[in-house]
Amino acid sequence: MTDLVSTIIAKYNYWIYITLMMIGLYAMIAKNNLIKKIVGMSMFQTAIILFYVSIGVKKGATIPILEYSHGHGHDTQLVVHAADYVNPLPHVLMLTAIVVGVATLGVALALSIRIYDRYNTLEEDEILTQIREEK
Amino acid sequence: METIETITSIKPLLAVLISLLVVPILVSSRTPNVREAWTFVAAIAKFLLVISMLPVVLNGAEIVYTVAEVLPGVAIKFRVDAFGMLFALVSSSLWIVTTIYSIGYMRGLKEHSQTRYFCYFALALSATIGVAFSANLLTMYLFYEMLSFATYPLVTHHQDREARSSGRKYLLYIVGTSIAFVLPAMMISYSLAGTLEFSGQGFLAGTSSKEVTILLLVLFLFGFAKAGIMPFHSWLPAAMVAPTPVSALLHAVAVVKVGVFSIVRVLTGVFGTDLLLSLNLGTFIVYLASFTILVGSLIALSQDGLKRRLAFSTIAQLSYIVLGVGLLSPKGITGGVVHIAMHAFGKITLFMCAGAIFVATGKKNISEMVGIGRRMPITMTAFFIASLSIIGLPPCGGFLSKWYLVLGSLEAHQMPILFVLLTSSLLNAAYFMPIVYKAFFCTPQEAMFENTVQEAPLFCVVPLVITAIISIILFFYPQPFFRLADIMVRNITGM
Amino acid sequence: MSQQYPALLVVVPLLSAMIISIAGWVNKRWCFPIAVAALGVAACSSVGLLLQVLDQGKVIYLMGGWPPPMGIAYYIDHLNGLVLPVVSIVALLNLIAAKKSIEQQFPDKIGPFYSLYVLMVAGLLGIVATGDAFNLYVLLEIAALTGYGLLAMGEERAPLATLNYLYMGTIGACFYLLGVGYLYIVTGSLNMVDIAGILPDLYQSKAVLAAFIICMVGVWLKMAFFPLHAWLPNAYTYASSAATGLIAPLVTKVMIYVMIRLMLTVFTPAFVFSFLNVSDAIVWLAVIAIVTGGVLALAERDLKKMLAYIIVAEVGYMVGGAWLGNRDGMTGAILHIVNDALMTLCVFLVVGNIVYKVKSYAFENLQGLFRKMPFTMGAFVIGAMSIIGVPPTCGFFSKWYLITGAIAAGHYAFMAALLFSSLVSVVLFFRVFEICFHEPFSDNHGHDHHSEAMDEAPLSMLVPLLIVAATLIVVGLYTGVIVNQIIQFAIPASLV
Amino acid sequence: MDIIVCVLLFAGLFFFTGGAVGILRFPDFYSRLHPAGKLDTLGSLLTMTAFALYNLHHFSLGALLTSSKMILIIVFVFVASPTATHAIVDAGVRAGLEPWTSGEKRR
Amino acid sequence: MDTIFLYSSLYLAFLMLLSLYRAVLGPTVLDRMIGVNAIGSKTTVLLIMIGLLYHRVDMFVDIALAYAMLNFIAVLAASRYFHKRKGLYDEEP
Amino acid sequence: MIWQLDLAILTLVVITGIGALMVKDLLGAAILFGAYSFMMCLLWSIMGAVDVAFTEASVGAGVSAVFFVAAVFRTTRRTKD
Amino acid sequence: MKIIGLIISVLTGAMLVYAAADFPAWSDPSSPASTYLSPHFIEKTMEETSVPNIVTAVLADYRSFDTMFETAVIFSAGLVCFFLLRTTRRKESETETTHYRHTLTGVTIQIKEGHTLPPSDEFERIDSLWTPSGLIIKTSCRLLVPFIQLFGLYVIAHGHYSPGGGFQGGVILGASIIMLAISYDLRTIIERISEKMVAVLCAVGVLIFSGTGALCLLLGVNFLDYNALAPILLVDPLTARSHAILIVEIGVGVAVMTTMIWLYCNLSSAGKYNQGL
Repeated sequence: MTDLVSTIIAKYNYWIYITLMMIGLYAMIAKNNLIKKIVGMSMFQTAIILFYVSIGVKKGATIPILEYSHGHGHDTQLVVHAADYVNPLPHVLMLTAIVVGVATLGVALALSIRIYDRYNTLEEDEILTQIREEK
Repeated sequence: METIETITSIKPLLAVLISLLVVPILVSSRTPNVREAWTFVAAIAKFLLVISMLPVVLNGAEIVYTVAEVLPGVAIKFRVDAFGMLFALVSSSLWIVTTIYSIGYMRGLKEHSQTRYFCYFALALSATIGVAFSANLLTMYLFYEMLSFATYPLVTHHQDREARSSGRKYLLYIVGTSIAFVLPAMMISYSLAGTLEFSGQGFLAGTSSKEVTILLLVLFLFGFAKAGIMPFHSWLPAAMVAPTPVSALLHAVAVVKVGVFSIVRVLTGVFGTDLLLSLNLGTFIVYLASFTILVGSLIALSQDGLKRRLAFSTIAQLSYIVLGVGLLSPKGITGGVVHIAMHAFGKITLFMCAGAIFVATGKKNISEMVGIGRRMPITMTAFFIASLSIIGLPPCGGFLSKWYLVLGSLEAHQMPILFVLLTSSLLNAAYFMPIVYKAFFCTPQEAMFENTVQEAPLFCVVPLVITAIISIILFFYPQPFFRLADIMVRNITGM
Repeated sequence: MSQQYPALLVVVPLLSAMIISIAGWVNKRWCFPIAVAALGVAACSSVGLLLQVLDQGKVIYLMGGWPPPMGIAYYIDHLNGLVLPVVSIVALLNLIAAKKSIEQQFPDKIGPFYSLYVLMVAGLLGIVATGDAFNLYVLLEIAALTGYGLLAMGEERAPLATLNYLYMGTIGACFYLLGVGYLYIVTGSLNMVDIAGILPDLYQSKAVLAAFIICMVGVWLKMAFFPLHAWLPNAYTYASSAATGLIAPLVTKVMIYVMIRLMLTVFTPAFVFSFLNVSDAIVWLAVIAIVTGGVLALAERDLKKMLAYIIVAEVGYMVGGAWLGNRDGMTGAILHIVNDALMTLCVFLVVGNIVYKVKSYAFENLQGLFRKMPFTMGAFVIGAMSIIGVPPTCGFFSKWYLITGAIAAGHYAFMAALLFSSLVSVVLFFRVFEICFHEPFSDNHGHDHHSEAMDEAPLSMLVPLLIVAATLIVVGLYTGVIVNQIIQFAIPASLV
Repeated sequence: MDIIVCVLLFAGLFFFTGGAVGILRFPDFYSRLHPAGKLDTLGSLLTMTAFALYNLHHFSLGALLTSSKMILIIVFVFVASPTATHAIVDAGVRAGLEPWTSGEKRR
Repeated sequence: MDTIFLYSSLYLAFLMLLSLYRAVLGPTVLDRMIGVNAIGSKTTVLLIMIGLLYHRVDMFVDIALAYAMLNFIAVLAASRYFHKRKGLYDEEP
Repeated sequence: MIWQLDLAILTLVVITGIGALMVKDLLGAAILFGAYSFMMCLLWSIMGAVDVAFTEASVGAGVSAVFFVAAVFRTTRRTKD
Repeated sequence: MKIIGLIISVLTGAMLVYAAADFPAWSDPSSPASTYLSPHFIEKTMEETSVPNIVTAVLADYRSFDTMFETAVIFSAGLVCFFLLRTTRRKESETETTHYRHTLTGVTIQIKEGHTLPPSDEFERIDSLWTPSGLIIKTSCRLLVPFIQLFGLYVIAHGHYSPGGGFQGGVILGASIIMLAISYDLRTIIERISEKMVAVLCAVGVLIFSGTGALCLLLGVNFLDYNALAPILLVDPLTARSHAILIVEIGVGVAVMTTMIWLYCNLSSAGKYNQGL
């Protein structure tokens, strides 16, 4: 029992990321409103970012910016220990992923505006009904 | 087994390509005369190319040309051997005749889209020669499919509803079986033997179990549905909606003979007679063929449309060839192979006659042809000669091949087959002779013909006279075909 | 310059996409030449790369000069060396062919269209060339985003279909990203070759298994593999013909390349085929994909949607072939990437020409096309033959390898599905040919058909089409060379 | 020094608490704006000041810069927060929301 | 001191929960806006606190500053919506 | 990494996320999505990912919420779920 | 659909949970991710690029190729939105009506297309859904915007030493312009920053980035290998890297800023560019 609890605690971030991701995925599949789906999509993406950032975390480490004192320039050779700093690589990757997320968001919203112009609704079932009636 | 001398030459490729190359010229030519002149030139050139290779083959050598190696161990490759030569000879020579006939027929009926017609005709001939000269199964399959697709526009030439439904049926049977049966059979053979090259003794021997061999045999037999073995025969009557020259060349010579040719090639070049004999599969083939012969002939009896009757006759006659090879005895094979030629010349005459009658009178049904022999004596005489050939009576070529078949069945100790052959000959007579009888000896009812009915145009009549005469000549001078058949039999039996 | 090919391949299209975008605001006439020049450079460098690879084996290009695990490296081996020229040449041909229809359809947005087009090609080329798992994701997204833009500008229903594609595509890309994350968490590396080196010790790890499954599902979503194919037909049908001409041949094929790359390089055949025991199930899925694709295509009454469903079936071919787990199947799958890209391009260019002239692709409006556009239809016949699998067109040979692989693997259902698909294709295409061949039936069953004048598409659309059609046959004839010289080396020796 | 910081911090937290409770408990939109607008701003002011002071503990040029940035944040909040509150009220009025009067049902 | 900051930050998180109640369940959109605005102002403070906990506050202050500036825009945009679109709940089709 | 705060904020994130999806009003969803970004920003900074937090702050607070509102402004607020 | 969605998400979630059991524990310093690649970045960044912010160094140097495409992604998002939404030709049924307000009396007049306004300075053009301008909002925004922009520039320039960089700074700059557009109206912004300029700058931003890389390529080294820029920047190779990162960040900033404006203008006016939020 304690084993299970400790597993749950030790990977709390991972469980939450899975939860968030599944909420997003569920919203993308099950929601009827196009904008709601976009919200779900953004959540889905953020969950993955959460996952990546969680990978980078290191116990007892600080943010990945070297302690750098102004004015001394390159003269002082700093001794940097990898264990002191959080893993920077996932952060880099996730910066890119966030940007991709914003870009996708913009395009998705543009598309939904186009759809609204045409069908005057954002509910998927209503749009499909309209399409069927047109035929 | 003796080694066969091989000569590398580009001639087979040229023979295949020449009708292909002429297509752009046909498309771009402005006047019908120029177009038909080119067709004619191509036909003659093709025939000459084929003839030029004849001496080499008659000397027992083979001509080989590899175009490209497309798969490991499998190339697109041409090989001219005796059997292919025989078939190429028949089809290329008949193209010339049919071209003449087509000109007459198409102009006589003022058909539309004549350019298209001639183009696809040329394409189909390319494919036919390609099948004849192919050195392996893949090349054969290639040209077999090409032929299927090239003839589709010819079958549906009239572009009406009937043509469309017949075209569908045609494609369904021909392409469907080739993809569903031949292709997997070919793949299985390849994976078993690692090669697809036809060889005298077949390449499958010793590589597969009996069950697989039987499976392959069935797949190949039914897969080449162009041969019209029952139950995959019903495309043939349906395809009779095509213009008569098409029926004549393609459904008496090119298409159906390609089917039979392919079956024979596969039986001899892939399985090999020894394998079939050792597994006693010949009997199966023979009975299958006998069934088709008898049923086909019986159905032919009940048909009123002349072309349909001829079509069913064709179905029956094609199985003679399969039967001959299925006997697996040298005489039987010789008979079957020579029957390709004999039947071709006979049947094409019959179709041309049917076409000539249609051009002259517009009649399609036998019941409407009472007394027609008096109006069109030349046509009907040719018809009479050709039907004698088909029935297998002297002095026509058909007699010889049938004779060999009978000998072959005796040689193979297949007494029932003898009866099948005799019965079917009787049936042949029963469905042809009444036509001739009615045409010459019955008086037509009144107003059946308009008074102006005369012989068909010259372009129509000349070809059928030529082929009828050839049918007779072949009785007296069948040597080239028998020589080729002999060489082939020697190759495959190793004697 | 020759050692810079991998960079030129991607960077020249990227730079020129920007320049085109600017040119679109200055002078629209410059857009097209710049785009053609950019793709021409890309095509030349991809061919140059292929020759280099044939000459000296693997080519490695370090972006920014950083050695592989730190920086991003491009690995060009025989596999992507083969796919790169296909992508760039297909894109170039379609660009030339689509010029007229772009000008007809988007007269005031020429600049953005060409810019997106070239950018998308840059993305696709990058996906194929890159050796970094995360870089692939970024490029995937760039190809996807530009693709959404290109696809959505079509008919009235295009935005909705594209939005659905966007949802699915985003899920797919995110799944891929997640899978890369799983790999990263257990290996600590993002470089494909590097990961492959670390993985063998970790085969037992559930995380690696999950990474594999997630990556595969993501990639399948993007390539519209069977249960996940629902977005594809609508998205491809309602888009403009210029866009489908690029996207339909390339996107699914590139995704299949990614799948094969993941299977062969990242997870290695030892893991995929020996350790996991799922090949059978996936080949069965592929069988279902092929059959469903064919059957659904039968139900369609317009040309473009029918072709879209055929793409679904073709995806089944390649996935099934890759998962057969033997050399022949894999060869067939790789060969089919090339062939299918070409033949899909061929048929979609035909559709483009038809739409340009007839303004419709519904079956009932295609009557008499053989007379009206003989050359276009001739190319269509060749393309169709290739899809059906008739020798000597190239489609036959990849099918041949796939079937050989199926026989070798003892997977006869897959063989049957391939044959079934060929039969269905015959029915599909001859239904179209029949309609195009016959003109409207007149009541008098006569021989005097009113002859319509020939009304062929303009030369700039026709010439690329005919080149593609000829290529179909040429590639078919050179299959032996392609397999022996290139594909043979693309498959690791461990895969028997 | 620490004591001042703590006092300021706790005072800030106190106001934040008030704001949160107010947002939670007040009956209608307009009344809720009061705690949200005022108390949060004040809470920010106090806590930020506390942090700025705490940051100056180890005095250096960089720390001064940081502290001044915090002051800048306060200035910002002091400009932005009322404006935001104003905008929200404006929106409420335009949207036609009636103010709550005592005895009505809570909204 | 760190402990104090830690617990006050946890307390702030609790207060955010209270605001969140209004944001999620608030009957009108405007109530949600109030809630979110309140969360925003607490977030700014929290960011600084995290910085203090990391002992790298100079790195976090930029984020907080940017945050304070930009949080404003979203609220402005949302309220601007009501300037142009009448009706609180649904709009007339 | 401050794990106590991490847990607290993670819980808030999930609540906000569910809330954003449950709200029967698109404008409300947009606003709550903004709040979701705030939480995420906090979360990143708690985990030491300052650059990611900065990006999320500027994007989530400044831009993506505005985009949502703009899109809702141009379409409709109505939603059935 | 709801049930399908539920099943799919639960199944996926179950699989992920199952796989997560094999992860190294959260925040474990000895996990492969923390020990394999990242120590190199953390320890060598300073000597190889002389940028203390490791994230910036990795982003703009080690993995700058990713970042270049990230910029291209942003650019393509702007372009796609423009491509999809921008309508230059109206539907035939709609005739454009412009609204004007007489500043002295507050009378609003509508002018149909084809008619012209009496020549007078007393009319100002307004949106169709006009609301009296909020003086408070306008003023405070006008007050804040310069500071925000200044801060944005600072973030771009200071990315080497603190969190921030081209992307964040660009977004802040863009957001400040959006703020102006919200508090005034869209036309005010479009009059000052024309659409053409936005679009061109957006492309120019990406061009700066990829052009820097291409310049390296022209100078004979690999793409994006900033060392080669040392002779041009007149510094030693190490500093050249640092400077090149700054150049690149500026490119990103320009691209992101303009894209954000572009996206906002297109989204909020639904591509008509007449009136926005």
